[in-house]
Amino acid sequence: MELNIIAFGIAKDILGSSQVQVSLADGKTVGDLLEQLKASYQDFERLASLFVAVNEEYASNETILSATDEVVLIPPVSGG
Amino acid sequence: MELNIIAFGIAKDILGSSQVQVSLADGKTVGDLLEQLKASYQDFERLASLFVAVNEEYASNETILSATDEVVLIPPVSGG
Amino acid sequence: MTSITHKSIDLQSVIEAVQSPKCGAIDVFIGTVREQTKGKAVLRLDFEAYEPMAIKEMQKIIDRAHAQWPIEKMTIVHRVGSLAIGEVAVVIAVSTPHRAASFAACQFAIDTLKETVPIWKKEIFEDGEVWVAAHP
Amino acid sequence: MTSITHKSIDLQSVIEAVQSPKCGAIDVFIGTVREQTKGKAVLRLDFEAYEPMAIKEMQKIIDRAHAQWPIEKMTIVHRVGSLAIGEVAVVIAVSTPHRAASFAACQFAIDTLKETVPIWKKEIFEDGEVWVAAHP
Repeated sequence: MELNIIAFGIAKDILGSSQVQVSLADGKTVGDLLEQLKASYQDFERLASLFVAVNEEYASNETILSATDEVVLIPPVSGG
Repeated sequence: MELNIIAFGIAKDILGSSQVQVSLADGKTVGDLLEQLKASYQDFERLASLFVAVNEEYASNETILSATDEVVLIPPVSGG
Repeated sequence: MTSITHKSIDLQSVIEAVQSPKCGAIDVFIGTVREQTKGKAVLRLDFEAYEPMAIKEMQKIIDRAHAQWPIEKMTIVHRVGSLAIGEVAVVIAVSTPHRAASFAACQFAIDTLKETVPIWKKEIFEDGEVWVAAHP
Repeated sequence: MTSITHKSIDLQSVIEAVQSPKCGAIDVFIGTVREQTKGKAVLRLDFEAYEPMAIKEMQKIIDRAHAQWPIEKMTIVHRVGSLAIGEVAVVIAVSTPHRAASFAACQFAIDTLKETVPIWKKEIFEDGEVWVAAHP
């Protein structure tokens, strides 16, 4: 499947864009996505943390992704 | 000496006035004044506390009073 | 800065008085008049103060807070007179570089104010009135 | 009630939103832009949010606070965009019958917001810019 990945903050800077398309086999998980992204963009390894939100909720690494999900990269938050 | 005693809150209600004149021998203390007032107005004994301010500062029982002092009865405070 | 006022307190101006480019945090405590106490309906609260001493004692609270926390600016304003349900009786505002100190200083200030500042509050009920905390 | 705004936050209206005749205490936390961080002059802060999720996460904080303290009303408003020194980035207001709960809930809310809500802050310096907390 083709996943549309949305990025904020420093994740956007690392991707060089606020949205990228990622090809991922059907049935793959959030953990698989993170692994693939870290392989392609090594600066992600340097972050204090990197979470993924699926459909506006924090997702665990075990969450299985589908092509219709809204997938967002959440680098370390710093509101307030 | 004649002392002018100012009262607030429930102390004013107990005295029946916001100011009373009290006769006290020269050299007497805050403790002496409180004793004399409690003898005359027994409802003071029922208060949770009763302090005396002399010239806008809390005074200890040992403080010696003089006729020119501003003497104020401070029943339990309840601001806020 | 401390003051006693006979009019309603302007929250915005109290907060503006403590804002500072050196600070990242402001905590504001606002004491308001509750409609009931221990389940009994309150009609209004009457506050009175020994004003010159109350202002001095509030300033002592600010001085003690400055000695304990890295405070930039701190203000306490207390209202006196007859207050209706919902009205603001006291506002304490404090600005600090980081947030933990602003909470600690503000809480210290209201806790201490209730113990030391010569201000008295009378609860007015349908069937009588009571000086708060007067009796054990 | 939670919201993300692109305009300056009206403190008075946030406070009025939590006032209640059932409450004796309101605590308000205001996060402002400091002129320096670790001794280095900051020109401005740029905030961005994943807005729909940020609003949900702020509401979760309010729900968790309600589960822990007897809260009457609670509001969190966060601003995004480019903020100048001294401007207000976030306001949290909470009203409770008694004061201890208002401080505890407000402090819990800002502590948790900084950990969970998808909002990011970039410090802009004379000689560069940094996403706050991005790196260990």
